[in-house]
Amino acid sequence: MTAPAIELKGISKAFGPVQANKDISISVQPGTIHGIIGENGAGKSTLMSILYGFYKADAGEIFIKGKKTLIPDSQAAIAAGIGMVFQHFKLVENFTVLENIILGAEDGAMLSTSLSNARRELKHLAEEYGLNVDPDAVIENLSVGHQQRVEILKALYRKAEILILDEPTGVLTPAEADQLFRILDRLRAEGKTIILITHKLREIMEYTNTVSVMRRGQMTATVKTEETSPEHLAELMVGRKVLLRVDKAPAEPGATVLDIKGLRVVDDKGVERVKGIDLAVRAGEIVGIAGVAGNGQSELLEVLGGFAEGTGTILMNGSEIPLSGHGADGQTRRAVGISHVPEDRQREGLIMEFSAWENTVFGYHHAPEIQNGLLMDNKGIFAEAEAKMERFDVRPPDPKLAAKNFSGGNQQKIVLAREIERNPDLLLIGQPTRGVDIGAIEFIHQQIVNLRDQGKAILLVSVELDEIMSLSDRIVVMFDGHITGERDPGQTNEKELGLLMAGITDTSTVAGNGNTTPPEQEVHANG
Amino acid sequence: MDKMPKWADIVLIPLISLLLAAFFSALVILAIGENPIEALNLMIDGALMRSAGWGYTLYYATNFIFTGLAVSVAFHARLFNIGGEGQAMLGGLGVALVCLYIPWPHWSLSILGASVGAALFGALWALIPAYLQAKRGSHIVITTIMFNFIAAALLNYVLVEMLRPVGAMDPASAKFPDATHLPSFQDMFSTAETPLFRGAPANVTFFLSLAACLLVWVLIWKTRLGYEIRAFGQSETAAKYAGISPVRITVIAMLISGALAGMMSVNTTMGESERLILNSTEGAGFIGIAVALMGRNHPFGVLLAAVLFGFLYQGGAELALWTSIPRELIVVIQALVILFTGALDNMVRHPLEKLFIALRRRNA
Amino acid sequence: MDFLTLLQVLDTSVRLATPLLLACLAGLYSERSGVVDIGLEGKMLAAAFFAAAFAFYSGNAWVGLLAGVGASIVLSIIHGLASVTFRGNQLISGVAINFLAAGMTVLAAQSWFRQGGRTPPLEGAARFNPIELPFAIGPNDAAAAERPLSQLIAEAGPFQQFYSELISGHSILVYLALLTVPATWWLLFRTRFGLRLRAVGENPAAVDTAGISVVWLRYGAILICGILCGVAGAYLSSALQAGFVKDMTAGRGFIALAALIFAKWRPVYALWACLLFGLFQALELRPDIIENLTGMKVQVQLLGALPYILTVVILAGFVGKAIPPRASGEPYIKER
Amino acid sequence: DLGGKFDKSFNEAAFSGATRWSEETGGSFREIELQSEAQREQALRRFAEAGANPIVMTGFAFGNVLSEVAPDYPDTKFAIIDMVVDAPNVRSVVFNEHEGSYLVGMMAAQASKSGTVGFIGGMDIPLIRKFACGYVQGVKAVNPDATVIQNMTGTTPAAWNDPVKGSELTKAQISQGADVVYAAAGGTGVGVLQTAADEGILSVGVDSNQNHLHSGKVLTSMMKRVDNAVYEAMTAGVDLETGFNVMGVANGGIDYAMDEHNAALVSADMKATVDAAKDQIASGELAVHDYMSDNSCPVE
Ligand SMILES: Nc1ncnc2c1ncn2[C@@H]1O[C@H](COP(=O)(O)OP(=O)(O)OP(=O)(O)O)[C@@H](O)[C@H]1O
Ligand SMILES: Nc1ncnc2c1ncn2[C@@H]1O[C@H](COP(=O)(O)OP(=O)(O)OP(=O)(O)O)[C@@H](O)[C@H]1O
Ligand SMILES: [Mg+2]
Ligand SMILES: [Mg+2]
Repeated sequence: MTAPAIELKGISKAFGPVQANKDISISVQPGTIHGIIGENGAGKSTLMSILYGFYKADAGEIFIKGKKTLIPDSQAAIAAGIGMVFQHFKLVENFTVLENIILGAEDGAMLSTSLSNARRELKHLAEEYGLNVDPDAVIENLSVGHQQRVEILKALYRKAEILILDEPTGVLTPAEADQLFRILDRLRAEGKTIILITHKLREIMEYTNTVSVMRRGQMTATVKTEETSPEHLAELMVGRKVLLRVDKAPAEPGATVLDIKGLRVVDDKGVERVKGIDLAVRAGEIVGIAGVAGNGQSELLEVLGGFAEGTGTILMNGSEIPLSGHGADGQTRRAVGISHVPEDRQREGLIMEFSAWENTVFGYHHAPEIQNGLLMDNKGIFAEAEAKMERFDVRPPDPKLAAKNFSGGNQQKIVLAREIERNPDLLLIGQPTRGVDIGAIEFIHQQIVNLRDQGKAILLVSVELDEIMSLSDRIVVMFDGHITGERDPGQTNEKELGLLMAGITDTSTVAGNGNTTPPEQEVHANG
Repeated sequence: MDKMPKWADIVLIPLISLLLAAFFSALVILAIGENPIEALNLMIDGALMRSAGWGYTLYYATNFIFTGLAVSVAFHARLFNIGGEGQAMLGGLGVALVCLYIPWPHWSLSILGASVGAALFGALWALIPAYLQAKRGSHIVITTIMFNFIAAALLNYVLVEMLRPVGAMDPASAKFPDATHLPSFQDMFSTAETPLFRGAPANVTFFLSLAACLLVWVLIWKTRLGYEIRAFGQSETAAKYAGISPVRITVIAMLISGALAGMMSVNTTMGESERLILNSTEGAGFIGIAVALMGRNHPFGVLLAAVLFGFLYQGGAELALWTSIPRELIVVIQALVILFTGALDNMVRHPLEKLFIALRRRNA
Repeated sequence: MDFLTLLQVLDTSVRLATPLLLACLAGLYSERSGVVDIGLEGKMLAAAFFAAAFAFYSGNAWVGLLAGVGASIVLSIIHGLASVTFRGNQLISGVAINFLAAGMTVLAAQSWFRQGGRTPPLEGAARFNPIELPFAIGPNDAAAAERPLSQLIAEAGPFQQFYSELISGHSILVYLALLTVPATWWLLFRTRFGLRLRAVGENPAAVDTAGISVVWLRYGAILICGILCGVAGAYLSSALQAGFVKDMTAGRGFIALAALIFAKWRPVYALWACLLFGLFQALELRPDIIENLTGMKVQVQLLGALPYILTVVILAGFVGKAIPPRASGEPYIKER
Repeated sequence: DLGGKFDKSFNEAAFSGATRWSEETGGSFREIELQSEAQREQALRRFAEAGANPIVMTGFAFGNVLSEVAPDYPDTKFAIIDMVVDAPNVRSVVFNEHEGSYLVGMMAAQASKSGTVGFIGGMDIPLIRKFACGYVQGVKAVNPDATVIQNMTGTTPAAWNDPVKGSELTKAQISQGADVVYAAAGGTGVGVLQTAADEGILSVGVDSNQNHLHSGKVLTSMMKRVDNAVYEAMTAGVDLETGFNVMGVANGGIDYAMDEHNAALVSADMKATVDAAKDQIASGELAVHDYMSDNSCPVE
């Protein structure tokens, strides 16, 4: 065997009191894809950021191609042939693709030469790897998939031999993800080394050569992918057996709870994002909205949740709710029985600086039962928060801890606890498990199904087709602000949904064939 | 898990920062050829060792409590109100109108009326910047600064052209009627045998400011409005998700802030000068920023910091009185206090955090 | 209003716009790099004092300029320590710097000159005197003709009036400030340094992961900011005026910030914005013109408040939601 | 008063009076510049308690405070300048600035070639309007067709200390044709005189004799002998005569300045005309209107 492309020895890193990495050693063979999995907060991103020189390790050594290398900053990592695509892209949003690519890798003090050189090189790379992006496009106008390409191009432009990807598919559509992995395969074939962090065991099983498992800051195992199974990996990660499929009985839909007619939404920039949608959700069913991010699903949820304005008619339990102006806000929505788990828990769902107990009434702070005369009943809220956190298995179960100090999965549990325990008639839920580890996913999915079984209506938006397929009782696909189709999850497949998500409504060639459930539900789709 | 105990955060850090500020102040005093120890003695003697000194210290502190609270309420909504100065000026106008044009039977009623007038006018002056910030996105820091200048011009116009008694030289209003005279500490605590607070301007408004501390504490930490203000201050997007209207909170927080700043004028205009003069605010609006910072935006902290600044002011006056140290020394000391407690506090915090974490590791 | 009056007003505008422009560009560098600086006022003030003091001692305005720039840089470094190194609150640091400069200048002036916080008047080479461009009518011609300069200009043709009144007769620093505009544009949009500077103000993490030091870039910008503020201050005390008096910046740092917002953080717009604010200040000095234009007698108080009122009106009415560099005001915190 | 001790004008005059007294008699005095309004009272009390006698204060802003403090210290004598306070132990000194301004106005009108002269005030307060009104009357007395351009520097105390603005105002007045400007603006006047000298026109100083600031370029100065008032009060010491004291042209409290610095600028004719008016004022023949008497000025 040749010298490992990367060898980490005894890496430790503490953030204040948090020991993010504890004495970690790992070695990665050249020309392989090496997966890293682990719970939220296990320390995966930290470890990779150390390798990339973003953080400095407290202790430990790094060997690149067998040679001990000091990586005090990213400059050194780049020089050592390492490139990294962060989970949250590190792009300058109002710069062009080209400017982002040359940033820090300019040739000379004048921009013009750098830009023209880069343009040439970019064309070359695009042809070689099928990484097409318009060099003059401004980043903020690109889809996430294309932004990610820019990140990869950045690394390749810097001649990276080792490419680290931190949860690259979290925001991609299946088609985009497929394309990404084709590119990764190509890179591997050229002898480049790839490290892949992901929460999706399917990706690990399908694409990696080896996989390392992290838990609570430590490396618990490194195994050959072909010698393991998803169940085994899940157990290594969480420390117990995990149910990887959602266990749910067939739905028993009741009366229509939510009825949307002709909904249109125009965003701040004046772009029409939702272009006339009709959709109904009934009690006791989960309606999943599939679609590539940016096709209007988010805006749909925001209007329903009351923090964006729209036009059209929305009936909630038969009575109309205002879509703009007075009464079109989160408070009023909550008052009519709509709860909302927002897509971005950190920016929307929680006040990160507030303690957990204060967050458990966020949005419901006007509710009469938590008032004590003119003041808020803080004692009562605290006690209730303790109970909620226990029921939802939030770890650590300390209501005094600030929200920012919980891991992503546990933050999501706090939001869910708050929204579900209100016992709403309608639960809006966006990206419930984005970036959440499989242990928490299992729990979250179970809670959603339980709520449905209590006869509540649930509208689910997710870019994870797996999640949509396994949770929904009915799948609606959105493309470009329209609904392009509605399918029964038992009678469709990823291919068909993928076509609908791309706006192709003629799906006869790939239509699903599982026809166990009769098509009894009315069809609202009018793509 | 927090990095260090709470007491370290709220007591130890400000204390060390303050010592640093004091150290650099001493260097400055040395540099201008004076003796820092003597200066400190003089300050302490003049501000704290005599009841009249306390009377001045607390008089200034009253101003700073109001402006400090004003800044901190706005801060909780992440609004940086630099307009306390202008709001206090307008508050003074409110006080003057109430005192001059309403026949009050007794001071106890007039102080209520004057407070309402001050709060109303102060709030009004904060309303426009707040509205512009909320609706038009005009940066509140800039607009409130501009409104300070505009307030000065407006007050000048009103004093010179409208309120100034004919023949009077001063750009000042007429003296308020006697019924609006607020009991000073001297009136309240002096007896024939033991004269206390002789001639000092501290007056009942001090107790009003204490009440304001309490009310602000309840408002911020115990009420829905306070919850919304803090939530909005931490994350505007999350606030929108929760149905908290950014416009409403921006406006309300600024109104409260402006009202508090305006109330300062009850102390200066009604309690001390007993007429409206041009420059009664004297930078207290700006000191409020330092006070709020040092007090960590908590009413109790604001109270302590206000007393500290009151001491600085009074001690500084004594210095100017008995030495040739120019009055600007106090401005420099203020600057150093703001710098070390506000802007450079991480300089103290980071090593302390490391220390506490190391201690904890060793104990564990 | 006749042509000559217009020229005179514009001439005054240019003179008054110069410190605003320098300060505005100073703020531009700082904010483009992600560091908000409301301490422009204080830096200018400190520079004004040190420039005047050293110009007085040395009899040379350039020595004064250097000293002023030095003082301003010292304050810049304090701001850098607070906002970059120790990741403190940038607004607060700015407030502290303003106080510090306000107090220190008077303290130092009193302790050095014992003239109540002012410097002795500067004369001759200790000041930046107006430069007479070739072919312009200037004081020399007036002396030769033994007639007041204003009369000579009044009698000249319109082009000569334009040239002599508006273009010629400013101090070198005015021309320097005007040159700074294209220089800044070029630096920001045509060089590697500019690219990195703009990037660090938008997304410091992108710069960091590209292997560039966020800290040094920001210090670089802060340093340029200090230099420009220093020139602005020196201009105030040794070109526009002949000596330092306390608080002589009189809010110019804040107006410069407003101009920066109005200019949407772009150098060429900054020029226009500052000229506009300069024009407001010039009009304030000419109530006669305002009275002629409006046909009303204008209150002094209103006149005095005019630049501030117009600033608010412009911010509210014309700028709308100005989008600052995205990372400005926030310290770059990697680890907590 | 607020505006600083070394404004080269009002406050400096008071200080030099005190210094003169101390040099001549060897006595010592304490002085304080105030930073805040509340301190006025404090300073008075602290000085009184420390046994200072007499206590001299300059500036009308002390008026209110003094009327409250004076009765508490019956054994201490106070002197206040620019304000009337009615108390048995207070000497109030006020000046007829309008008379002096009238004289320098006459001077300016005679020196002006363009028939346009300027007035630049400090903070816009009645006192300064009083200066302006006297000045305009003097100008018109010589040349009824003359134009007087008037500007106030500002409306806040900062207006006493804004030479940049003073300078720009001067330039603006020059471009409107003014060739003599009178600065009644404290520290701001420094900028006015400087610019006038730079631009080659004449200026008129105020309060102290400012002729020497730009020798040969300052036409004259309106002198308000604050220094004398302070000096006298201090010389009198505890025996200070209390009551109301008007200083005007008649008793030498107000005058215009002639010295070697402006000798070349003032012709014998000019001086004769002004001196004639001075005598008339002194004798009461000529009454200059006082703006403060009715808050208005008969001439513009
Ligand atoms: N910049 C930081 N400052 C302080 N603590 C941090 C920082 N980044 C991470 N942590 C903490 O370090 C621990 C490890 O975090 P890390 O981001 O490496 O986890 P992860 O395995 O990538 O989790 P996820 O699956 O959620 O991405 C967590 O407890 C986290 O709270
Ligand atoms: N700068 C930081 N300071 C403190 N904690 C941090 C910091 N950055 C990240 N964390 C914490 O580290 C953990 C993991 O961070 P990461 O950035 O991977 O996000 P996450 O929680 O996994 O969310 P997601 O992956 O869904 O965006 C979280 O608990 C987060 O709060
Ligand atoms: Mg991670
Ligand atoms: Mg994550």
